[in-house]
Amino acid sequence: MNEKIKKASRHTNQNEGLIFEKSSPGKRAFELPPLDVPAADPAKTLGASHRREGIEGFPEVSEIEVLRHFTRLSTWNYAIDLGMYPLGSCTMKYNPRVNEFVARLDGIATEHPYQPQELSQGCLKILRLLEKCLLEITGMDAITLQPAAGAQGEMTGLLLIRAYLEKQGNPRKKVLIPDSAHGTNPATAVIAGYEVENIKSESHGQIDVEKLRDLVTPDVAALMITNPSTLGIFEQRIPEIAEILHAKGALLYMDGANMNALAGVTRPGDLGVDVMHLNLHKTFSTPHGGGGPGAGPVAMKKILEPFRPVPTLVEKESGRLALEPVRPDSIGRVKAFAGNFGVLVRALAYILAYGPGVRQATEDAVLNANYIRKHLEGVFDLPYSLPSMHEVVFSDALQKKNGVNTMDIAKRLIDYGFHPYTTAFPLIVPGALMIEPTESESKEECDLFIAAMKSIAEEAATNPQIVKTAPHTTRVRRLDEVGAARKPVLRWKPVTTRSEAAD
Amino acid sequence: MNEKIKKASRHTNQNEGLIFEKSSPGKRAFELPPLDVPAADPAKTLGASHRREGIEGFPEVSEIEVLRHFTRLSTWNYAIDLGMYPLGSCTMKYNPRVNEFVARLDGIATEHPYQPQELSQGCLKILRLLEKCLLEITGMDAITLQPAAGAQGEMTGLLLIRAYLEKQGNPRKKVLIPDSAHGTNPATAVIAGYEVENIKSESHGQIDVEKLRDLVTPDVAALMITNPSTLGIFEQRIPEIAEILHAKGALLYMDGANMNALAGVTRPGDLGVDVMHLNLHKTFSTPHGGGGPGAGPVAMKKILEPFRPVPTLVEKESGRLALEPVRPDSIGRVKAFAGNFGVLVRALAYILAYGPGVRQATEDAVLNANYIRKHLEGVFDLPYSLPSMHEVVFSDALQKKNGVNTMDIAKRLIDYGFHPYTTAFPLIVPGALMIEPTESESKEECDLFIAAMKSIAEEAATNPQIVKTAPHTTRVRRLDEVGAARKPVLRWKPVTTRSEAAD
Amino acid sequence: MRYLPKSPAERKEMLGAIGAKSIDELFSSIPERFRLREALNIPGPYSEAEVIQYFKERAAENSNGYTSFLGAGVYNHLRSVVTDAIIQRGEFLTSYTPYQAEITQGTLQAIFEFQTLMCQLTGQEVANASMYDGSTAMTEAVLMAERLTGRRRVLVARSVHPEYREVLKTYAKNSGLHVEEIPFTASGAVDSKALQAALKDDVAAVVVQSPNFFGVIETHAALAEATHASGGMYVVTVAEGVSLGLVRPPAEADIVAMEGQSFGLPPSYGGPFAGVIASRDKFVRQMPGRLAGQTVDSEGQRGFVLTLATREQHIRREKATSNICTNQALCALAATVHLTLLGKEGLREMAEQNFSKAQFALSELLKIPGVKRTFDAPFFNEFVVELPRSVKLINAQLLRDKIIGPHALGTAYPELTKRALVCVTETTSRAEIERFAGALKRALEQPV
Amino acid sequence: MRYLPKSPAERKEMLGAIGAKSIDELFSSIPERFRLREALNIPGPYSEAEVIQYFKERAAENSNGYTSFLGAGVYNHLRSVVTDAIIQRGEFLTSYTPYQAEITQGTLQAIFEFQTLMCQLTGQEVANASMYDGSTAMTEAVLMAERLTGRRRVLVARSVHPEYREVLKTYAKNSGLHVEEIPFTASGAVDSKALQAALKDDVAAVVVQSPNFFGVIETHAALAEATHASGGMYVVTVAEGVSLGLVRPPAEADIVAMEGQSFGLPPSYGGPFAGVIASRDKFVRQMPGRLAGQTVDSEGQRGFVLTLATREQHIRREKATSNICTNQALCALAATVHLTLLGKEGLREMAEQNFSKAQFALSELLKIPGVKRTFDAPFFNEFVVELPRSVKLINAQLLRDKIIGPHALGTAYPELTKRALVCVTETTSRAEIERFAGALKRALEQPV
Ligand SMILES: Cc1ncc(COP(=O)(O)O)c(C=O)c1O
Ligand SMILES: Cc1ncc(COP(=O)(O)O)c(C=O)c1O
Repeated sequence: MNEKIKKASRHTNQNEGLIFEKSSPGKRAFELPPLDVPAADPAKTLGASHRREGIEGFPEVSEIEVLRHFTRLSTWNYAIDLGMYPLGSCTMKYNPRVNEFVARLDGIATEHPYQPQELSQGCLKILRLLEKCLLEITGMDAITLQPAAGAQGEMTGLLLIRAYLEKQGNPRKKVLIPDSAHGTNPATAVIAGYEVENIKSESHGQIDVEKLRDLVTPDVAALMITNPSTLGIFEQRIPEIAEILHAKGALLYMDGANMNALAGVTRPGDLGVDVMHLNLHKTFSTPHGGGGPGAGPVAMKKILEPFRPVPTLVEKESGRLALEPVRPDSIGRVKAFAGNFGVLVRALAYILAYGPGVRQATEDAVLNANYIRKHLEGVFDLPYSLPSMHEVVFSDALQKKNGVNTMDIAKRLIDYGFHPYTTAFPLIVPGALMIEPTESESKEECDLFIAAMKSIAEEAATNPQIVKTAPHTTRVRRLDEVGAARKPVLRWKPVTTRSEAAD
Repeated sequence: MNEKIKKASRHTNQNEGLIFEKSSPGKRAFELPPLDVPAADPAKTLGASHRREGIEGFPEVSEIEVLRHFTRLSTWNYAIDLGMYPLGSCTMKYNPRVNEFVARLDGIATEHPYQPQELSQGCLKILRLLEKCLLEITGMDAITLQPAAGAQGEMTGLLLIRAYLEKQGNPRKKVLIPDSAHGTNPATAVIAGYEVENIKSESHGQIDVEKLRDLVTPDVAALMITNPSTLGIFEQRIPEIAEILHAKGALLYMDGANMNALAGVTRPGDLGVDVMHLNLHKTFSTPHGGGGPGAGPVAMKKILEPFRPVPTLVEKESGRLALEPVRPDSIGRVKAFAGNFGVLVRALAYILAYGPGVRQATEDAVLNANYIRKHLEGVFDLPYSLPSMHEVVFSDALQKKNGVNTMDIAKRLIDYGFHPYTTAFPLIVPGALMIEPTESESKEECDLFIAAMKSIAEEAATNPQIVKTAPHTTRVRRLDEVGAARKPVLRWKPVTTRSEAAD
Repeated sequence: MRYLPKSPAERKEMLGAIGAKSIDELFSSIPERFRLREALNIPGPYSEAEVIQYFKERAAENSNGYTSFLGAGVYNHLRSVVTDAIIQRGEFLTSYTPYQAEITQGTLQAIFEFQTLMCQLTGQEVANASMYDGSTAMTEAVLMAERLTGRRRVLVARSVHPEYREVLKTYAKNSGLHVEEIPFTASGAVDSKALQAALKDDVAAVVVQSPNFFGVIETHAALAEATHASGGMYVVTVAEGVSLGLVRPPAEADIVAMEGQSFGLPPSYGGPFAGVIASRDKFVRQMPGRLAGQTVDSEGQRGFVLTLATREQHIRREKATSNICTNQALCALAATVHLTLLGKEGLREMAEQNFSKAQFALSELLKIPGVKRTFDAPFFNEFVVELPRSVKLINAQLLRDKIIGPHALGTAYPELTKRALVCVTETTSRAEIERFAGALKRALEQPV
Repeated sequence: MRYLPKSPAERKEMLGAIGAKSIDELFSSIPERFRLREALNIPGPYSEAEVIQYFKERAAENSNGYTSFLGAGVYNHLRSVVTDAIIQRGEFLTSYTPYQAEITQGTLQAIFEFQTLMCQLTGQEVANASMYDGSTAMTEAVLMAERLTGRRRVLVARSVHPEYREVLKTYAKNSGLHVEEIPFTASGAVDSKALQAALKDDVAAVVVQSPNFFGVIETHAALAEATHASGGMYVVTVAEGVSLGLVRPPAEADIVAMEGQSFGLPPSYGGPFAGVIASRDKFVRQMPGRLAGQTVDSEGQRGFVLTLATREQHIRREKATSNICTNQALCALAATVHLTLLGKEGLREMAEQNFSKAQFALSELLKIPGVKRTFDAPFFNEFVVELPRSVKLINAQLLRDKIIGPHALGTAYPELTKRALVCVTETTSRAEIERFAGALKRALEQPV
């Protein structure tokens, strides 16, 4: 094994088939307490037409088989608990265990959204305090905690803008979106009933303010901006941008996915942003869980407040908190019940642990990103050289010469014991290496990452093949994605897999 | 990678140094709530002579570093949760998660041994019910739950015998122990103040009853027997053996480590055993935790009851339960407080889950052992051919011819994705392969084990070198145990390791 | 701060390496006047013990110690500690969306198993990796139908969960969908005549919930047939998944939108849960959300990847089938573990216990003078009763007995004032049901 | 049964493969008449929910909701959820004793780190992987001294934990040791004159606890010197490990026997805890228990193994240094994680908080008429007060205020009736201390 690979070794790792392949009639992993009422006969009471026979192919296994199955599967994953996760734009930071603990408390995890509000004051106080903390951090006037994730937050924000403009007589037609934006931005605009106008960044990767002046026509409803941009660069002229929009009656939406660069240092509200979402599963450390759940609260200025989704949290004169289900101008509900409460609990636990110290987290995040940038500048091409905030975006231009692209480098990182960085975007950087270390990485881990990246760059020059065929140390090698999409196999079926299991 | 190896692959696995090597002054992973009383000045109140400066070399790391450190370490371990653990005599069975849950409940984990007994009835009821269940399973008259493990149970049992005999005027001198016994048996006898007389097993691996008649002289206090023996064979003549001892005023101690072969099927008390210990961390599934904690309750016949360790659990006429600290003839305490309570809780949870169904577990354990024996007979030498109960003991006689011994085969099993079987004993089988699957293994897992053992046997014949140099798939290879013992390095020291870390 | 792995010395050293004099230098691109001078005004920092204490105090202000008869879309079911033990393993809990397949096979295979279980439960051919919840799953199912039919009229049964319908309306407003509601009959089921009347060749989807909001089990065959006759898609939403252990799956549906909360997820004051969309193979390319698919690696071994990504926002941007990105993966994993634990027998037995207990509860309540059953159609674990008085007032009285009474229907259904939706699951003991009946009887006996 | 991974069909198939007609055939070697006919008479089988319910009911019969001032060898200290998250990982929880080093490096390195931490805390050169608890660790330390000195007289301070002394006597009885007790002075410390008088050249060990059972910190120098002068070994036992964050370690000791419960282990009604023995390198071959050592593998990489096994029962049998086999590994791991979390600063701060709170509690109690301090020597987080009345009666009154009063010393020390051992840790809030003082004051004001 390569001497240069300091962070990882290979070790024996259990194989495991699909749970359905372990099934055998009569095995079970769960028992219920005995029925303490007369057994009703479904055939009679329910009617034969409604009655279902046993579910064909449903698993029949024992408890130890279930525990081992998923434990073995888990050992095939990389995770924050195992090491650095430099995924740009994803803010994969430490997920404190105490947050898991409090979210599971009796009286927290056990509460029903329809229980009387006098028996829900604890839940409501949690929501209220989180609202207050997020408003203080963003510098906004009002907030909704309902959206389930960033994308839904984006939609909620655009619907707020739409409702506000409608109230003024004209919802307008277009939303401007920089070409550096995340894919959810344009996808969301469409759902909110807007046409997307993509705007080109200027040569430094910033919004072209001069061009913007012309682009903001009377049928532009809003500009969706990400700040810092997905290049990790702060949009310096954002106050000016806000003015331009406001002058034309349009509003400024900020994608807050990169708040980890700003929390405690500056506030979007002060910068002229009208509405924004936060990704609590990024900036506020709720675990990503292999793809959620998250939460995407939307913070807004006063003018948008009347349009907030219902239910809205209000403080009664009695001091009692209540969720109000109806408001005349509300855009309505974006999700059933009061948001991903369990996620909101974790985010508040995270904020309380830091208090005003969130600023220190932000500083360390920016420190790590700049430290990595400093050491990798020159080794990798840096297409946009303005100062980096919480992340830095390189390109594979130098390695391309040897036929090595960003995906190859990413896969080779796996052999070096790291999760790859983000390769999928920003689209304005062909062959992007989007690196966000977050504040959770020690200097030791950053140094190992830098060493790995340098070593791979060297391999790309001297031995490109080893990079292009990476990873070499994982239990499976590169997978056939084309084949997977051409002839999709999206579920297990009794016959097929039995035979597979056989061969 | 060998086609024959179906159960495991190699996968990337994180490296990790010693926690002391990550330390940097000022980092911390734990904070306390602020002090809410006046801070006392130790220098003044305690006296400078008693006051200590900061502990040199003590770790200074952050929470994420701690979590990652131990998470990474954990991934280097094999465990029941990952796969079969055929360690003979160790009964490595499934450890149900609900047992961990109940042992941690507020009101269980939080209780102080000195709190008023009227506030401890819950704890005492748990102890009482466990006593009743274990007495029913063993067929004995009285029990103590105090011993912390099997070895301490053995000592407790021998002290009971000694106290009983002393009461009769003569504690006697010797304890007879078969050459097949576990190492703790003779070691314990010495601590109990007895000389050990090892007795040879007869040709079938059983106690030589005829010889025993002569061996049981007036200065023999007891015979320590393991049943089923460590060969996995039931001592058929145990009732006769008991009679022989009793006729000479000696008592029969049974090492209950192998109760997993008997629970629900037969009862040592009925077989004439006078006193025995149980290993709750074997038969009753409390997790082995890398070497404990366990619990070694000792069950006994009436004649020994007066000598039980204090405190003893009694039922007051009021129905109240109480721990009585003093009893005239008690052998005294073997351990502080009331035993490994948390372990006892887990064992009771296990028993309640099965109820009388423990018999089914015993049957499955014996079924698995015989299934494996059937398939490996002939492939490996079977020195003792009497019927197997819960485990089967082969020898490496056939493989020795090619210079492959039991340890080599054990190490090669690791490459096949299994934990090795027990190699260290029984001593009466040179090159023993002591295999105990337990009831927790599915047919699938047993079949994979059988296939692996056959494949290794074949390798031993065709390619012994690969077996002798195994394991080949682990993150570290065979370790230098001789060097470790010759120049022991038993702790990290600042200077040495810094330099190590450097090179 | 305990979460930050840096000592002051290390920060200095790193700044030095960067060549910055101070940390502020790294923020120089933020206009001076916008940089915060004072510390944020938020509580903390709290030690771990203080964080726990804060939430324990809040928990004590909630409903601990009460027996609840609430369902209405969120159900109390037995959960195994095994599920929690699994989803708290860092390798699952702290792993990202499995875009890098070689080091996320665990999550990918689990998603593939989830998709399979959802297909088995719903009688559909394909299911996705999860949506935010049942309400957005139902909404996205309608949007999917819109894409597939190119039509814009949507008929939603009024017996669909009121909040689900509200969410649909929020999304519909701006996608130019016209949503109309189909009434329910005296038996509590969808009014098929009204549906027939409303069905024209401009209908994209007919949306029915079963068991519906009143607990009533809908009969799909006729409804689906009528829908298909008009060229529309028949969309079924399921809020109480446990019913599928006993009740025929909506095999006639073109799209099924299900809420997975009943599969091992705690009520958690309304979330996080896990929605799912299941449908026909032929419709998969219009499906929203992630899909895990089986494939092989360069050495021919079986493996799993996220596939058909060309439907998704990170590839297609404004042309994507949905804007969903982060979904509810860990909740879907919990459901996968939970359903695997339950297995064929366990799920059926759980469903049957719900059914029997609800039958028992109904019979107990009907013994009380003045209590009437509202709908006579078969139901699963929820049913509607009519009370002689305001449900809110009665529930207020029940609280004194530490009972959280049934959900009052009057707000969402003005025509159903004095009607209450009673939910009973396998977690409700006979004693609790009897205590509830007794307390209700006493409450009704009291003079107004 | 849910824990058993076999279907009836698989059992049949396996019996067939073995060639047995019935499962009973496999038990044929058990004489017929001894085979059980009826099912065992034990409760169950319980579902998971019923198991949990049983233990929750028992928990409710214990001391939930009371504030306790008990210490006396078992201490309430803050514990981090991180510790529990780690030790519940199956790879640690369900792994066996690490005899197979190649697949147990995780456990082995953790033990090595534990040994290092124990050395750092106690000021010793070598520590083992754990003993059952403090009482057996102390006892084995004495047996170790016996082996090293070949002497048989043991002098134990009467201020050593009464239960530790009882355990020592149980073991001593049959190993021909003669145990004598050394009294304590009016200040609560060991009576060095009495020790001097008792010391002869036949003394194997002098055993002192610090902080001793009364919370008093002993001064080792003189005691150790006297012991060494007579050729005996100076053995120090530590029951409250947190004290070592603030108090000088017993560097003069030849052997230290410590209880690790204070390092992240819950009281758990008295166990499982983790004892440890620390000593000098030169004595290591007489040490009981397991030891992990650093070594290299065949490729020169650093690794760890269990070493010096020739001391142990599985190799030496009747000649072993001890019969201990299974020890308290998982508890030792918990202590390792806990101490790593605390770190240098955290441990010191915790110790200082204990110290300050105990000082505060003493001053509060001394304000109460009739309450006197018994010993004037410096103490850590426990101290003894004299009450005007029976401690038992007063404690009975305190229970009404939901307070579990201090430990009554009269039973173990007849000469100390009306004396109570008060323990205060960082978990005891000022408010609780004041509430206790108030309740005690009221109790004493009541006419007898
Ligand atoms: C910049 C940006 N915007 C929006 C999103 C979408 O957020 P979510 O995945 O929570 O829907 C992401 C997440 O990947 C993002 O990085
Ligand atoms: C047969 C036998 N006896 C006694 C023991 C000792 O039990 P413990 O390790 O619990 O002290 C063991 C455990 O390995 C054993 O296998």
